[in-house]
Amino acid sequence: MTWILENWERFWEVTAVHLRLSIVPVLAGFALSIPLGWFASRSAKARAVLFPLANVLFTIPSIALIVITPILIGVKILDEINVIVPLVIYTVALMVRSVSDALAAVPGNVIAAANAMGYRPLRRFLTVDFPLALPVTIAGLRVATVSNISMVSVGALVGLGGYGQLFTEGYQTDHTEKVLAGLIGTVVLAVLADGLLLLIGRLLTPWARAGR
Amino acid sequence: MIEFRAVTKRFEDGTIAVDELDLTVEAGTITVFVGPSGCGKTTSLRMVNRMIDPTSGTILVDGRDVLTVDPPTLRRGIGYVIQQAGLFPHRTVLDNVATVPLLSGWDKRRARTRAAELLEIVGLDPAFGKRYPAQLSGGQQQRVGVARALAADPPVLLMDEPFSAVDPVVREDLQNELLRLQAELDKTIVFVTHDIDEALKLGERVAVFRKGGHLAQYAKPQELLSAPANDFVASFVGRDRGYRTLTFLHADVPVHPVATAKLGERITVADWTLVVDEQNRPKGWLSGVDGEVEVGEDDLVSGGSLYDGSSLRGALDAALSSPSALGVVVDDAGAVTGVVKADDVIQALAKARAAGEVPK
Amino acid sequence: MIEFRAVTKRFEDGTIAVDELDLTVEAGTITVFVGPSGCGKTTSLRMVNRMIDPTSGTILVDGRDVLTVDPPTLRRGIGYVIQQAGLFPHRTVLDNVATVPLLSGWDKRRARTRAAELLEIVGLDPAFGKRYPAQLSGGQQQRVGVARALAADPPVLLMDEPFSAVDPVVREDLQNELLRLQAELDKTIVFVTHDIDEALKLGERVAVFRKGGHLAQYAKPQELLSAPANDFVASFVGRDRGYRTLTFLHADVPVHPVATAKLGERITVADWTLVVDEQNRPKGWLSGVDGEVEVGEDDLVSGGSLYDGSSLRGALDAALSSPSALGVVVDDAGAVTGVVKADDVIQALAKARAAGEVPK
Amino acid sequence: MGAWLFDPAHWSGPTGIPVRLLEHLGYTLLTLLIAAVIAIPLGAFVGHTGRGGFAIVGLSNALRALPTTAVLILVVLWAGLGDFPVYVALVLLAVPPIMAGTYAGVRAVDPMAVDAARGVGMRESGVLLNVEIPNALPLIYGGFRGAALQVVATATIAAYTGAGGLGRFVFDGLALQEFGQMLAGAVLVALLAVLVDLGFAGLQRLTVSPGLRPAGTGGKR
Amino acid sequence: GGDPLAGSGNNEPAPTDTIVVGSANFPESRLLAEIYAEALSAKGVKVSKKLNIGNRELYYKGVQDGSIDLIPEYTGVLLKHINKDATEVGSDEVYAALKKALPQNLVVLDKSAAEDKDAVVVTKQIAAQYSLKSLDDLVPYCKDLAFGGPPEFQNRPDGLSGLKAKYNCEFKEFKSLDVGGPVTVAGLKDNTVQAANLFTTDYAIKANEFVVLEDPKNVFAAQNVLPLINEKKASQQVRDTLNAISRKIDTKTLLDLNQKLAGPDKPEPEKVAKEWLAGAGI
Ligand SMILES: Nc1ncnc2c1ncn2[C@@H]1O[C@H](COP(=O)(O)OP(=O)(O)OP(=O)(O)O)[C@@H](O)[C@H]1O
Ligand SMILES: Nc1ncnc2c1ncn2[C@@H]1O[C@H](COP(=O)(O)OP(=O)(O)OP(=O)(O)O)[C@@H](O)[C@H]1O
Ligand SMILES: [Mg+2]
Ligand SMILES: [Mg+2]
Repeated sequence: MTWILENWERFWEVTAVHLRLSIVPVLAGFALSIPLGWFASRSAKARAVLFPLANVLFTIPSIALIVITPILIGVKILDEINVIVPLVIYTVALMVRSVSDALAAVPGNVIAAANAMGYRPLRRFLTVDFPLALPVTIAGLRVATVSNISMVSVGALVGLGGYGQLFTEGYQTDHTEKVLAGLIGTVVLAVLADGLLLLIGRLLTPWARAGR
Repeated sequence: MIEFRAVTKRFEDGTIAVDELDLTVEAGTITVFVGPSGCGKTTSLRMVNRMIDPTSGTILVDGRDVLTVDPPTLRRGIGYVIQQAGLFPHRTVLDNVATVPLLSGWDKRRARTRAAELLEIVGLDPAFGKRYPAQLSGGQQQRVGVARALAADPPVLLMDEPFSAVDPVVREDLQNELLRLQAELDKTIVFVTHDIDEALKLGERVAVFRKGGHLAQYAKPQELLSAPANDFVASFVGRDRGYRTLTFLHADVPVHPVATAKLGERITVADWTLVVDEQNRPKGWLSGVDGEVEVGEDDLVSGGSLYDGSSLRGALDAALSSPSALGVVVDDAGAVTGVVKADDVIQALAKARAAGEVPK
Repeated sequence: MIEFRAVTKRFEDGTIAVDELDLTVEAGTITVFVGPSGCGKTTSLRMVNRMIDPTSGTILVDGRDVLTVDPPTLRRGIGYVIQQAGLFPHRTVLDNVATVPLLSGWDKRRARTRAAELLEIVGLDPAFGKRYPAQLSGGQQQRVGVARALAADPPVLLMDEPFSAVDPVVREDLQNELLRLQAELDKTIVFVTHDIDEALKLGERVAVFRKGGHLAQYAKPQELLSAPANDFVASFVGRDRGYRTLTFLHADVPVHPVATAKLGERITVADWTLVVDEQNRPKGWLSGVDGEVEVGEDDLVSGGSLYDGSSLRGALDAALSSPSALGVVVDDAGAVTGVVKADDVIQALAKARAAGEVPK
Repeated sequence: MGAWLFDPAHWSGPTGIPVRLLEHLGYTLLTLLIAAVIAIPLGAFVGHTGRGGFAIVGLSNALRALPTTAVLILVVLWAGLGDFPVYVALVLLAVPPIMAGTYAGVRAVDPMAVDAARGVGMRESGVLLNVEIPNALPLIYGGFRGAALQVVATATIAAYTGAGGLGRFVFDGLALQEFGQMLAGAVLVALLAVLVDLGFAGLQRLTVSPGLRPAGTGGKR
Repeated sequence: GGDPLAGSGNNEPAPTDTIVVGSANFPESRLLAEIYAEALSAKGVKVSKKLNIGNRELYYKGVQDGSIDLIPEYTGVLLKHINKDATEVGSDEVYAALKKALPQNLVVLDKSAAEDKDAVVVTKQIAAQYSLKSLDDLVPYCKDLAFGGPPEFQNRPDGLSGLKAKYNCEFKEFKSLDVGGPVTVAGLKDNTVQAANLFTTDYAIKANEFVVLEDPKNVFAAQNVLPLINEKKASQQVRDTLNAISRKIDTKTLLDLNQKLAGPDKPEPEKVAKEWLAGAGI
């Protein structure tokens, strides 16, 4: 802890990087997984393709993905996009299933009621299906966010990792405190983000706690 | 008016849910579809608003073939009350009710005002508007479901076992509420249930379905009771057919005078005497005894059901349930106006039969 | 025998679910707890096998205070049929039924043999034994639930709305099955329902609960009908009390001879004539006409319900539902033995009342 | 990558692909075993009693936040080289999904079935072992298989501390700028993950009661 | 290229007048980068830092594609990186060859006297047991010993292949460890490996009383510290400043600085760099 206090500025700096590197992929991945998850919830064939694919993508070691990405998409080796793209892939791999499950769990009679009242598909999705899928989706998003925050550190391999920097440095100088500082930072960030999402989820789904 | 013309529905797996259905639902009436589980009631209903499309045949709503109308547009003009209400759990009661007006492009304010009115119409305190469905009891949810279906003032209302999830007491309330509403609103209502009592109570006409999607009989309730088309209908309509037939007969039964007494009075009671309170409302019967007695609470034999002039059924039951075999007749204020006898009811029934008032 | 002595249950949130309940369930009878939703029926039932412990008071099962017995041991000796069956989805039907014997240490073989027997007893083909609960219909699941509760041959059976999840037709089957079983097995059964018809049909005695966990009345069904203890019971028991009372009266009604004719016969019909088939089974009524006619199917007025000598209710309904006002009486083979008249039923009722057979 | 992968020289010897595959599998299986022994009882207990659910979800999310590399480094700094730090890091990774799956699974068991279990006279242990766990198995497997995927993918980092496994190819390939080798390593990892998942899917099929299969596959109706 | 998603921060292309200083991901490189950056900004040059960029394979690409402009380097390894077949080992020859080998847009400035070479290191116990002083002494025992080093050491000419070619030393086993970092140190200490690749200025050598084996056949080329810089950014002022630093640094300085970094209070390189600059009067 003393390291954090003594090097507040540096700690703050890596925190900012870490935060950016984890929030961007979460948002992008979440946005991508909504249409994909919707598709999966509708079609068994789509599920049969998307879910195993997500599993396989998820198992590609992050180091490999981070190093290969610039070769594949042709950006500069030190660009943050090299960390962001793999993390987006992981986020989508995690979230497709959550979104699909969440949508599939929307009660059938509610959907039938919406159809019967004359909702057209897009509007129904935006105002009925998706809001009702939110609690489960947000539970998935919490996991994805936390995983992202934890995984960003791998980016230190290419000089980008936020707290990951502290791990490498601490490690090379046999400086446990520095590693701990990064660890604490990561966990605190994750817990805060998790709590924030929990809170947002509650604000967005006031009905979920209505009644008993 | 809703017309089914040779409508058949065969599902992909080969199940024939509805088989060559021909049936006309008159405008402004409640028509009930009744039948055992899986006989195609829901399927028939859902073909009206195109939640399901028929395999063959035509369905006309007010003369227009539903297949020619874009489904969402069609549905906004047809109220649909789904089993267990099917409310949107994520919207307040008020917003649930306002759904269809908003979909049809009303502005928010007007839709909400209308929704609040509707809550009152279905007998809910407007304060419930701010709650979420999960905060309501089953019966209250059903009312919201009805209000929601009524919101755009559609001429046609489809109701699929709307009251099946509530207990019998609440259910009776809801049924009465529906009858009251219909008397005001005069919609064309198709009501699905598998409870024959509910069907007989609510339906101006009842369609009895049997397994495989066949229409076994389509008739007025009293006709189902007195002249079931076949054994299936007879057994489905169940026992007590004769007794139930009385529900639909409103022939006059002679009201006889009855000896009454007030609590605390000293009287001689030769025969059964009806004890009443200050407002002349029945308290119980005093059986005949020798000599003079003071009328006390403890001597009363409590009393049987009361007859308010509604139907022969009520009259007979009042007589049957009374310890004196005399059914107590009361007026709207609950005051005693006389008594009826079972024999008179049976004669009234015979007279009604002779007059052709009981369908054959 | 099960005794509730001043039993009160107050939940942690302050709800008083059962309030000073005093009640004795006789051994070898079916006792029904009935009442509106939330009135404490389930809570009362579950205190018997200690699924819930009372806040105060004592419950004795066959003279032993249940609180002195270790709950799992107690429960193995008390069959419990739960709402919607509550079967174990991961076990086959046979293994579901064998649960309690296995828990009680029977060897597997014996437990399974017993389970297979029980499936037959509750009217299920033993072939169902290998299926999983999800592969059964609702009614079949209920039967398995009953079989499971019976497996260890417990003297006491608790049944909590066991038939509420099935449709009315299946429900009636299950009720009849239960009555048949009980006639054989002679258990002490406590049965919970909120359906008053079910209560009146099954209960040798019925306990009517009202909100707040109060016992409103505890009596034989006919007593509830003819002498409800208060307005709550009267309104809960519902209309038709007088008519229903007849269910419990088996007084003799005079059977009158009736003119019969066979199809194709040429006869003169002065008055209503009952047309029968070769086995003397009723086909329908022919109304009186002038002159000789040939009896043809088309002239028949179909027939009203039949009276098989069961209770005054059946006799009255047969008479009321008959176009001739004459209720057809049939024997076990379905052959006509005569007719009954509504007037006679009413007189029989009066006689029964006078003889004190109708509780006051 | 293909060239590297199909070069017979890479398929033999103590640093060949088969040995690395087995090492990787070894890390994975032992990690999962240890994690299951920790996480299943914990999740099941909390699910059964219903107390501490909020804490379990929070704890498992906090555990998920631990960067595996950092844990690995810390344990190496404290306890030195060897397999121990690898297992610590991987077990910490595997515990949250298994625990969350078990907890959710036990919670999701039909309350009627649980009630019935008590009603027929099962003791609490019996309720948990004979009813709740068997019924929760599909979700337990869900968590377990998720954990397996993650562990297979992450066991790569064992190479970071000089240990074996398929991560060797990834790290060496990275250091040597031999992307063929690195990609081959990554593909082998993904392949192994799929195989391991298939293996557990088979195990799931064998051990989960047919009565719990989604409607339609549970036999004829 | 700019990443529209990443928002502001490190990632915007640096304005042309700013020098982006990079470093490899080991402490000495970071320290040297800090020294360069600090000195330059003291002279009024606009500087931004992008430190800890993995290994040479990565950051060299960064220098090439303009992601960074300046990075501390070592003559020998850099030469080998650019030209795999380079054979020069002497300090001046290497420097000369390096200058020639560099692509157009990159230049190296003056080399310093400070050298941080690869070396084969053993523990005191092993040195005593086999009486080892130089790599020549090791030759008979190579086949019995496990060797630890970074993965890339296996294939490098100034790695295992060099040892084999020049000394005919083939180890029983090679274990991939880290690049002269704590894993390697730990490997030596717990005898997982008996000999390992460390760097001569590593404070761990002194701290653990490891023995650096002499390299009479010069497998390991000279490794003088010098700045590698983007030609366009190498204004005269920048050159002067960096050359002045190179003049002040020798191997002893590096050893002292590394010792400081590894000291019990683990100071940040930035702080150590400032102190040294102040002391050196630059
Ligand atoms: N989508 C479908 N695919 C195949 N068969 C179906 C489908 N929907 C309904 N069925 C079958 O069609 C028949 C009629 O179903 P329907 O839902 O109309 O019955 P119902 O009379 O409403 O029954 P309930 O009283 O149980 O609601 C049943 O046999 C049912 O299994
Ligand atoms: N665990 C509990 N904690 C607090 N209140 C409870 C609890 N269980 C039941 N109650 C309350 O006790 C009352 C009686 O409940 P009980 O389940 O016995 O009713 P019931 O007569 O069986 O109703 P139903 O017909 O709906 O099954 C209700 O008001 C119910 O809300
Ligand atoms: Mg239906
Ligand atoms: Mg209950």
